[in-house]
Amino acid sequence: STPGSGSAPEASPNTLVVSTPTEPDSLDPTLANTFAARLVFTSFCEKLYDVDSDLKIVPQLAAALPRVSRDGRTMDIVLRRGVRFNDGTPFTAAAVKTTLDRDLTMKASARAGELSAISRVEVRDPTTVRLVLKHPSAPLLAQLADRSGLIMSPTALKRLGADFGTAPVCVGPFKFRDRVSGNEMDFVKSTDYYDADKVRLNGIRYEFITNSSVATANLESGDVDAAEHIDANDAITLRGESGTRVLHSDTIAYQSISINVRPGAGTALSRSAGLRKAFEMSIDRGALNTSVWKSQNVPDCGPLPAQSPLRVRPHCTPYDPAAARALVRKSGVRSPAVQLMVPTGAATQREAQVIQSMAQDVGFKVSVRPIDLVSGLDLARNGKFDAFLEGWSGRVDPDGDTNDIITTGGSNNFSGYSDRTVDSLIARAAATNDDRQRSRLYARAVRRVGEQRPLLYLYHNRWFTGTSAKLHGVVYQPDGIPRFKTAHLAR
Amino acid sequence: MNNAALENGPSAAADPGAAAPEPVPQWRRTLRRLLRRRMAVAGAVLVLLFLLLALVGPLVTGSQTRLGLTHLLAGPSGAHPLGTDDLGRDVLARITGGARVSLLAGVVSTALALVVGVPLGLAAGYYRGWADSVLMRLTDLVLSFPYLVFAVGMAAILGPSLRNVIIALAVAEVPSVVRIVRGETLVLRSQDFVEAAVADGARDAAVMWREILPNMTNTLIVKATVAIPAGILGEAALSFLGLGVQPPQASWGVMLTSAQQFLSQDPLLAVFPGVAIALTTLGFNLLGDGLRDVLDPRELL
Amino acid sequence: MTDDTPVLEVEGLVKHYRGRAGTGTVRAVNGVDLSIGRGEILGLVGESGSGKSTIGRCVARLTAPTAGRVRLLGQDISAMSRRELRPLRRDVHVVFQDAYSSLNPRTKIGDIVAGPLRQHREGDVRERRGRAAEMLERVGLPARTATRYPHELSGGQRQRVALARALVMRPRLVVADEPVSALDVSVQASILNLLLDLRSDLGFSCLFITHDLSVVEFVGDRIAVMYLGGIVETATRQELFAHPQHPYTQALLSAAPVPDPREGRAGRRVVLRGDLPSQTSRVPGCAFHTRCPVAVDRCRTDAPVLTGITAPDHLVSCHLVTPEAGGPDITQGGNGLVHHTS
Amino acid sequence: MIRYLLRRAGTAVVTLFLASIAVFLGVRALPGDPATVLAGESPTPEAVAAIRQQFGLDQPLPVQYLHYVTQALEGNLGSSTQDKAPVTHILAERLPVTLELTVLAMVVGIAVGMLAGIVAAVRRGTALDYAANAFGLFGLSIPHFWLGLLGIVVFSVHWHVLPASGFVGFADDPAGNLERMVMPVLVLGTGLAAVIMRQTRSSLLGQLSADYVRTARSKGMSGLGQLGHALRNSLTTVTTVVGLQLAGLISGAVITEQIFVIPGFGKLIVDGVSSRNYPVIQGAVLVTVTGYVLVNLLVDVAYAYLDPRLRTAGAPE
Amino acid sequence: MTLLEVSGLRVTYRTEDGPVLAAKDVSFSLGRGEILALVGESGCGKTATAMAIPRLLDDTRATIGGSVLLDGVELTALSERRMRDVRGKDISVVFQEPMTSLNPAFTVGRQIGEVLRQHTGLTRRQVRERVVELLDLVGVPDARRRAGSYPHELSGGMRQRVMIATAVACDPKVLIADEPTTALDVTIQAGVLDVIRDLREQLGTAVILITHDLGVVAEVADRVVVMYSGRHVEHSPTAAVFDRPQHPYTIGLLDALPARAALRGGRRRLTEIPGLVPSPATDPDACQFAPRCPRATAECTAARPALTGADGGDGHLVACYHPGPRRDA
Ligand SMILES: Nc1ncnc2c1ncn2[C@@H]1O[C@H](COP(=O)(O)OP(=O)(O)OP(=O)(O)O)[C@@H](O)[C@H]1O
Ligand SMILES: Nc1ncnc2c1ncn2[C@@H]1O[C@H](COP(=O)(O)OP(=O)(O)OP(=O)(O)O)[C@@H](O)[C@H]1O
Ligand SMILES: [Mg+2]
Ligand SMILES: [Mg+2]
Repeated sequence: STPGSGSAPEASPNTLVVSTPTEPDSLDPTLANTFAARLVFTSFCEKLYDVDSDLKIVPQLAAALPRVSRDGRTMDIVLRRGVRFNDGTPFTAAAVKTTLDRDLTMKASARAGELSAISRVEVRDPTTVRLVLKHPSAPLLAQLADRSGLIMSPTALKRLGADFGTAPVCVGPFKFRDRVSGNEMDFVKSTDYYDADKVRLNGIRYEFITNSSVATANLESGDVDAAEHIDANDAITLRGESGTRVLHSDTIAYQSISINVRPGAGTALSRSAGLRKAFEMSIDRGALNTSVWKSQNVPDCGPLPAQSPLRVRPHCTPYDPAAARALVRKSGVRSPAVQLMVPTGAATQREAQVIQSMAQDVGFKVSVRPIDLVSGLDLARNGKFDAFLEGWSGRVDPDGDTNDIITTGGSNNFSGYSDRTVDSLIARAAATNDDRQRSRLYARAVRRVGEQRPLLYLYHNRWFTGTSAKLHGVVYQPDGIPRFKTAHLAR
Repeated sequence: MNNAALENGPSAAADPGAAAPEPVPQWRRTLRRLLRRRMAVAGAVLVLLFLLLALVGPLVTGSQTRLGLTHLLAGPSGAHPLGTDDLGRDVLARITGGARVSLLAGVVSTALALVVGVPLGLAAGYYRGWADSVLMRLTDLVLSFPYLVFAVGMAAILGPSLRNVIIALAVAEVPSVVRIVRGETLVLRSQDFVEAAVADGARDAAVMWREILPNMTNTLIVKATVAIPAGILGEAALSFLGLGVQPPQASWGVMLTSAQQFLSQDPLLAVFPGVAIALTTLGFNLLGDGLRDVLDPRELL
Repeated sequence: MTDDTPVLEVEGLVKHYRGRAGTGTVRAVNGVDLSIGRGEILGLVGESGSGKSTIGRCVARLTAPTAGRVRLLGQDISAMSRRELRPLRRDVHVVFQDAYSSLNPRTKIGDIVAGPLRQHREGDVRERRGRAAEMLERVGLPARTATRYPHELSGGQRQRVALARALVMRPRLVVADEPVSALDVSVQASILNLLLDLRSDLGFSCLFITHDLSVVEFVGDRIAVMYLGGIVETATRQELFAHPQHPYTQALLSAAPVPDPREGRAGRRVVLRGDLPSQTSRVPGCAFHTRCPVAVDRCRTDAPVLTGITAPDHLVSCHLVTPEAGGPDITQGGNGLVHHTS
Repeated sequence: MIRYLLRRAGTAVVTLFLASIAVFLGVRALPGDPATVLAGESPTPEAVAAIRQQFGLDQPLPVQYLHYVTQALEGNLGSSTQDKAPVTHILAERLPVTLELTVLAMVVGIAVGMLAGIVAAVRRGTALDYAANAFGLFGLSIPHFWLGLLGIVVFSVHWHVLPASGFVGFADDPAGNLERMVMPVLVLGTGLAAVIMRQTRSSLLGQLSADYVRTARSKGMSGLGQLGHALRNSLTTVTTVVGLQLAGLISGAVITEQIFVIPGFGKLIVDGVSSRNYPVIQGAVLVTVTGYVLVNLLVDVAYAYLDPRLRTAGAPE
Repeated sequence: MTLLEVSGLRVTYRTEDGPVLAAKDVSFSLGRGEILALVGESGCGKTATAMAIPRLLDDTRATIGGSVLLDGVELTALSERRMRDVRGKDISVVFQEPMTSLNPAFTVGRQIGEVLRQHTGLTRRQVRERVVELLDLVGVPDARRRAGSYPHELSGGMRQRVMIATAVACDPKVLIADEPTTALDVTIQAGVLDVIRDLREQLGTAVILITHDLGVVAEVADRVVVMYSGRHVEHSPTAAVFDRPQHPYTIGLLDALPARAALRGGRRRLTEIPGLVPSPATDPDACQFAPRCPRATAECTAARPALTGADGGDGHLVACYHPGPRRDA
């Protein structure tokens, strides 16, 4: 078939067309890794739990929040009744066990790490699953509200095995129909869905349009109904137009600069905490936000999102060019060089140029090195960089925003930062379910990172989804993912 | 020119040894004929204008990287004759800076391609044989890769930068240089004066360097006037795709990329760099057309 | 080397060109013998494509012969490498037909003439310049010509430059490939005069290639007639023009227009049918039999050899030549003959 | 002539073989690999190793290449690392798009270019000639991606007469497909038309001053008759140029597809590079190169047809 | 009974380096069935003169002056459309280069047929038959098959015969042959010259034969026009030019011939004409040959000599103040 086949606009008038900037990888919940995949899962694959607009975890396929034993070693999850997968298979405790076991054991599973606290999964009765844990784990519930909570149809799993991702079947408002590599994905309304009365669309199609302004133009011309994750500039343009609206979400995603602090890095910033401080002081987060992001982001100095109940307001290093200049002078290094690596992309490059200009004002010599994201990640993980401006999509539980990023040897610890104290603070926070204690522990870890500066947090992102004025009922959560379950197009 | 030169040559009647009283050097004649072509002169003026812009412009227009976060996307004004861009930088200064990048990319990539391609083409055409066959297959190979695909790959491998763009453009240009030089060499090689040099006992290198090469300077000049604008367009295209020069340095392609984001807010931002590219390449093309008419109409591509 | 060693001896020279895809091998020269004595001018005539230039190129070793021997001053050069040849290049030089294309348009006349001296590392720059200027004057060009470029000279002047360049090393042999064919008669006259003058002054030998019978009659001491890659007849000038024996030689002589109305109209002309046959296929028997007006059966099967039949220095390769009668009378032939007595 | 074509086919095969090696090594020279992409935001070494093994990336390069080539000869180009779809399938989906774009652009380019070139040559020195020349220079000097941007500004943003981007299959919605193709095709066709116009003009001018045209004139033939003679001989050079321009056209398509978001080969390759989708890049580039080589083979056939000297004799070099 | 009357013909080429006067005041006439030779050295304006007659010069680059009367019709005044009917029908041309003068892309039969289709109402089939006849007439063997050949499949001599067949296809009154045999070998040349002579005999065609080969002139021409630097310096019946050349240039030309040298007793010395041909751009009011002329006097450089009758009558004209036969002979 040619791209776009079967999706002729007039064929099913009530199909929603959404543009999204990146293409998902595999649609197999066990293997999926990208943010883009999380985005489309919401349309066809529900999880045991979900988050609400306050980042509170709420049941989705589960009937209620889990019952956790006193010692925190078992977790009983009661499931919603009368639910069926999109292929008609009944949704049962056995099905949940099949999925979780697959997540835990499958080679190349991307979930195994997230679920590592689980020692085994037991079926108590057809609607109750028990997770037996190796140790108490606070972040586990949040994982079940994320990709690890996606449940797959056992029938489809049996049929497709490792190729489940080519024709995935879950519980969801829409079911998978077709995918045109690099171009689009098609979903149609599911008749098996338990909440089907709320679904008013006949189907939904995701088109991949990398360039934000192109996506915006498509929205304006009516070729798409919603343009997900467009740039602030485009959002502002759209706001002025009559036929369109802009939804936004203050997300849990954040933007930061990782600084290579490996002992052997040999860069000016790696050698001197003072220079790192000067670098941070040179950055006017407010002005940066204004010029690049049209003041749409929320300047911040820590990883935990504003909505998180565990958040303690971090202490921010203020913008102080004079002090920064003094620090640079004191360091004894004449115009210390900084190479700022940024992933290619219009907005990030503009951001990098503003940072460059600001740091240059206090005496740094900044060069910007744009690089494609894959190469950038490769270099960052191998410690072959100086400073790396990039973003993190954010997690509901603070553990997902800290562990693995600022802990020793973490796969996203680009800085090469290694601090016993921080490591232990974060481990302790994960091992308790006491929110007040966790909050305190994270605050201490964030403060310590703030002082040593392997990572400079800049702000939490506000994301925008442009929609046609006819589109209603979209729910845009702080995880940055618009939900189209209840969306409808007004005539 | 063979016959014309022969017939228009000496006119004074004298002994058989007498040459024309005051022969005009060939380059002067060529220049004079070139200057008679209005379009070629217009092209030369454009080229010189942008050359001047690239050389002394930045001294006059001020910094192309200074941000002006208080006046983003401002329209043309006294302070900023062409307005400012999305980061409040002076567009005129950036156009000027871009001229440097563009001309550098066009000229250096062409020069590199010539430096590499000419000896290869000479050797291939002069010696023929298996080395020639191998070389021809390799040029086939490079020619059959769309150069942008090729450059996208190169830039991804080497990382985006002006240097790497120039390398990519040069590599993409080498095959056509090799082919042209080889073709010319094949023709010249069978010319009697080359045979005569061989008969005199000249070494191969001397034959190629002294006899063959000087006779294709016209072709190479014309080739350069075609390759330079192609290089400028190539740099712009690669920069437009984000594979070119690094910010905050300006290049016309980079400017167009960022302008693309503000098409509806500030279309002028997309107009200036585009016009600059078009005028520069137009200049070279006009000049090239003129030179081709004057020097030798053989090569056309 | 004794005084009577020929300057050039060619034995059984064969040159085949490998054709391009789709065409066969071109048998340009098929076993040619010839020799040139000291100070002698051998005129080589024949139709276009008969292989005259190819012989010249093999003699000057601009190309390697396929088979056979070329001896220059007694030394076999037919299989020498380019490096071994280099010293011998002093002794043989070439003058081409098209004086324009035989002079590098980008080089000044002085440098062109001094070129061979430079290749052979003779003297320093000044000395070379001096010898070049001397040579230029010798061919009748003022010394200031040295600073000119070829396109600033007339055709005749260019051919003088080509001669100067060929002679500046004082070679023993000059291969002149149609040196006057591109020139107007008045200019041609001066070049031919010059060549003869220089030969008596400098004493070189010359292989003079041409298709123009009147030129070769004027300039050649001995004449070799070529047809289709082979020599069909060799004799001294007087002998050849007085008693042409080979039917082809006779036809050639009769076809050449004579610039005298009475003479021309009175003579009997023989017009050969057809063109030179293809050189890609081997013709059995005598190469000329396809156009020969007097060919007999034997000519179609047996290839004649070049031998002296009437006299030891008048060689001819024809079955019909007899010691008594000499060559056959082609105007009497029956087949393929167009006869004109207008 | 058969031999000539066979030889051309032989060199084409060599070119393809070299291209397969070049692209195979090229993708592997890219920093990172599919595993870096697929392992996602929080890669574990085990996951990375597993992905590598899954795509055979843990094997030595020669083994990988051999495997790739043997499979490719059986018509299997592997499967996309991104979504496991067979590459042949992906290519089959994209090919019609790029073909439509390039073929339409070529048709426009050839039609406009040749017509303008003929008119310019025949009416040499007149206003028509100047206009055609101006068009030629314009097409040659203007970056076509800029033309695309301007087109979007003018026709989509300002006047709303043409869609900015997007693609609809021709089979699904012929009108919508053509409507969306107008701008990309024009943008892509302009440059080609310019080159062809210039080539046609100059080669026709060359032929018009050839001796045989003078012969035709001496027979009392009209201007049109003389043009017929000259045109036939110009076609050979124009044909060659068209073949050579194809690679340039595909380059242009890369950018054009990027600007107008057309899901063709250009976009496929660029996306493939950024996601390190080895099999897809390899497949797409090889198909592109094959297309180029095939077209040029066709050009050679056309050449032999147009130039009777080739039909009976050897090849031009 | 003059067929063609050329008088005061001037051809000027516009070049980047100024005008080139290729032919200056050339006049001659041609009778039915007559062969007139135009001779002279390279660049003296033979081609320019001949091509001006059927107006085949590129009119964007060359201007023609003077008068050309064909059967009393002034050709220089005809419209291009009317002129097209003259070309190929009344006046036809054979060019020097038989290779490039034929279109490589079409069969020779088609190219001969074109002229028939242009000027006669013959049907396709008749045209085809006539083409074969014509090829036969000019001595192309196996004419029927050869009509389907492409030019590159024919030898030089055959191509030139094809050109001649094209030229005589419509029984022209005047055939202009511009160096028709220069590119050919003597044995081939002899055949082609025979064809031209035969055609004159059979069809009564008048021929203007351009050549620089005096041997060819001697063999076929009835009358000769000798040109020097765009000007017509001597004009006479063929025999007279060779026996009693009057102009010093003609004499020099004849004496420079190696063949004549041999005839004159084989002295190993040829007569040279010193100096160079003047640039065609200049047109001084003087004898252009004077600087090279052994007989030149002050008179020669003061004014241009007119073409006048020489002694001996019989239409022998010469443009010289000191005409007369060779003095040293
Ligand atoms: N380099 C070559 N490759 C292939 N064939 C060649 C080559 N050079 C010459 N020939 C062929 O060899 C034959 C003899 O050529 P050669 O040039 O020796 O003839 P020639 O007698 O000098 O002719 P002309 O009078 O035309 O110069 C011709 O058929 C020619 O086509
Ligand atoms: N197209 C042209 N443009 C300018 N000058 C020309 C052109 N054609 C010929 N000439 C000049 O006109 C003069 C006469 O040329 P023409 O061709 O008539 O000479 P020709 O006698 O036919 O010589 P040849 O024997 O070389 O054919 C020459 O000086 C020549 O340089
Ligand atoms: Mg020769
Ligand atoms: Mg002429």
